[in-house]
Amino acid sequence: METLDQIFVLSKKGILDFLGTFLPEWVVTLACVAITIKAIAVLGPVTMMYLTLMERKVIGRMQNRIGPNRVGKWGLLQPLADGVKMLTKEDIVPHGADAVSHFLAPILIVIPSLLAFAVIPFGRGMTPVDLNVGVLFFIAVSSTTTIAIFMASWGSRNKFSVLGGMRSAAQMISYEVPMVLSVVPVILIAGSLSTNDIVLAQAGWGGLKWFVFTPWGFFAFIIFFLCGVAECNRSPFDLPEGESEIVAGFHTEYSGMKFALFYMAEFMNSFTVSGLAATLFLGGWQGPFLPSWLWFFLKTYALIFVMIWFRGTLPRIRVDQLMGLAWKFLMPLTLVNILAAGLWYFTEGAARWLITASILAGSFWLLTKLNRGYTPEKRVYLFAE
Amino acid sequence: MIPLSHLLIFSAALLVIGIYGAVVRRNIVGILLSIELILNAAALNFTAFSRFALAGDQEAGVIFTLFIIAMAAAAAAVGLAIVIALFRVRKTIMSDEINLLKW
Amino acid sequence: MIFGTGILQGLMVTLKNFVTSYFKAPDEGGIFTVEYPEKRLPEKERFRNFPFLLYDKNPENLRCVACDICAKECPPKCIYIVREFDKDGKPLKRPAVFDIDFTVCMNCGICEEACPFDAIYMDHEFEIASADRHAKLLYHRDDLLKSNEYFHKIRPTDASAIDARRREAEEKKKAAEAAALAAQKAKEAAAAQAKPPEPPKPAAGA
Amino acid sequence: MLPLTLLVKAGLYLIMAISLLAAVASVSLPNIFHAALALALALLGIAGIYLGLQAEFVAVVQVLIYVGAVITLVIFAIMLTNRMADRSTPAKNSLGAACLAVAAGLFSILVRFIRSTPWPETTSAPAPGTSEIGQALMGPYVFAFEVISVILIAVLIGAMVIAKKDNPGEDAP
Repeated sequence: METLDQIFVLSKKGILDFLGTFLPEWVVTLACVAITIKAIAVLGPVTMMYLTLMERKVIGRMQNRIGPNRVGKWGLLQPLADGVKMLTKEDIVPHGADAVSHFLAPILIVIPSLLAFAVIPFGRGMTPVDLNVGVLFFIAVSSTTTIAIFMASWGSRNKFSVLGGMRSAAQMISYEVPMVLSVVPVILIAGSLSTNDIVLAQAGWGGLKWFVFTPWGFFAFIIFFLCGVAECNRSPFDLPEGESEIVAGFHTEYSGMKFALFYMAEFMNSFTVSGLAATLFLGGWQGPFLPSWLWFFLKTYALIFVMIWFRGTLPRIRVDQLMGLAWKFLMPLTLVNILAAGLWYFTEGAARWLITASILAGSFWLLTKLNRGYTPEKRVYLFAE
Repeated sequence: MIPLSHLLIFSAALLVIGIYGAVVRRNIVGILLSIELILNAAALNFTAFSRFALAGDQEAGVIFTLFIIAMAAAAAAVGLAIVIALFRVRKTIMSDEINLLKW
Repeated sequence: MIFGTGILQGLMVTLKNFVTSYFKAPDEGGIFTVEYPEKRLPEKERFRNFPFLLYDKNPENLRCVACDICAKECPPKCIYIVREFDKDGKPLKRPAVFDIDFTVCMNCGICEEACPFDAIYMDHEFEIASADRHAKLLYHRDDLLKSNEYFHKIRPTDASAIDARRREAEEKKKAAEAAALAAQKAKEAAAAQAKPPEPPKPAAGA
Repeated sequence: MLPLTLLVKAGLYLIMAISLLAAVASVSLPNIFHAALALALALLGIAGIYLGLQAEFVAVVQVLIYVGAVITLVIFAIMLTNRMADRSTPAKNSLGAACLAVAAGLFSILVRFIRSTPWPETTSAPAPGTSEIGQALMGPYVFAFEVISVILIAVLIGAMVIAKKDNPGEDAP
């Protein structure tokens, strides 16, 4: 089991030893970095392609239809067909568009989603770059996509895309605050920002030590996951590309490969957010029997299934509800959650559970009461009786 | 590691560019951008000095940088609020067109 | 009712649907899409597509007598009939030209109801797409001909009912002919008895 | 390992050059939107230099706050205020040449000072990690930490009050 668990680490070490025999020392370290980068550069787009297929299959099954099965055995080559279609499609640049930002936007939206792969621990000893500010790096990188979305929406000189850009920027900013604050309890308990230490802090008891099984962890997980879904502009929060209202939001004027880049950035974001949620709350690669990286991918794809499940079920929510949820419900809940985690840190045994659970349940109930939507008073019809 | 003097020259250059921008720009938002540059140049100096010169208290410079970043964000927020309020009233944000104290 | 339960119920519905779609039978909750080219749904008997002309046994004896009723009845006027004439110009009961323009025909089936000679019926064949709209989709008489056995194969109940009706009409006609023949003979026999008293003298004088 | 350190040094000098170029661009570009983007690039360059100084926490905070929030704020302000497309109004006022001369003079004086003073060449202690920064923030600098949180709250509310739509006080002439 040990070799299967460390199969990637050992194979990399094997390659490096082989290179070491005839290359100077510093080239080997460069090669080590190059191998990790190549692994991510392959993993990113491939996960994106097969996430599109998984999404179409799962949503199909939820609506009693089969989903793509013409290209390849069960539609397995469908992503390749999509890719070729995207490559051959004509790339239209709107007249009078701001050429610089129109061209740079898709590139600048893919870079952060690829960078985010660097801090996710795929398995035991398989964190691409083990920064000791890992989680903060992830949040900083995912916050830079706002600029790229602005460039896309302003560069394509189209009212719909500017509307979409404004909406998505407002949404990204207001959901980034609860996302950052919901990670604070995990750092507080795990004692370190590095993703690998967080996963190690959740070891033991065959998985019962995961943070999601503590009251504050459960709330933080729900909030982090909701904010992650909002960050990727997906499912109930996909207002920026609300097809029914504003055509396709900030990527209306993009076609061909540029549109595919936006698509790829969205799916890679959803993979990295699910990966981080699994790392922070579901014990990353911790798991009883299976090899560590398999556990990580199982948990991440389970979370991605939940994201797709949201897309198959929930309708799009209004802008004011979207903002209200972020600022009036999630934000106070995360602050209370940090308080609860602090108390959890200082108390022991049953008192620990009692205090935190009661505080969180009480605040949840209170917040739902406060946010009870006002019922508009009866409409007065002037002319119609 | 690169020598401290090169870092200082770099931040001096940033400072000078920021000053030039702040003086020459007509658009108030442009001036705010240049002020951001000046603040960043100063913050960079603090970290550089804390990494090179100080023996004991290593964190002082880094913490000062964090405070500068926080203050710069606060300054930008207030500055832009003023710009928006100004634009709503005077319909222009060209600095040389706003020359009346009370209108 | 705490805050999130409404959403959870909704999510459970789609999850149940997702899971049951794998092992439920098509009509109660499973997947009912039929993957068309490989598997096909059997066509209902009264399914109507473009018309075809019927012939018994061999393509020569067409049922259609070129009476032009269906051409007059056809709402979009997509049938064109020209009667056949034999060598010395006597009209025959056969259409020389019987064209149906499939791009115009809306397969309404009025020609089938209007035809008194059971000559034209609606077909089940729908895979007739072609590259050229004008030449290939204008069907001539020989393209439209289909045998009665084919008719029985695609519309068994209708075909047998029609054949039974035709056989009866056949017998009735035969019986009528037989009766007419008998009546004819009887009239001649009666006429023959009424004239024997005066001798057949005029034969010599003419 | 010598070539690697050379590589890092070259990288740092490259980042310095790029961020200087971006700073000049952000100052001189007529279109204010492009200027804001150039500033974002310059700030990313500066974050890279912080990484070069092993101050990872500062680099990440810089990216998070500046490139994530301040530039977005600036772009919001740009979109709400002026019509960027019109090239009619000149972006720079008349002081260009004079200010350039003064700036160059200032820069040369600074460089002469920097060159003349002997700076310590090697870095002394190891770089402060996030935990040391946290301890220091809660330890000796806790007063400053509280003051800045008060300031940020004041700024938060102040900015909203100023930018609010219907201000009863100011009425257009």
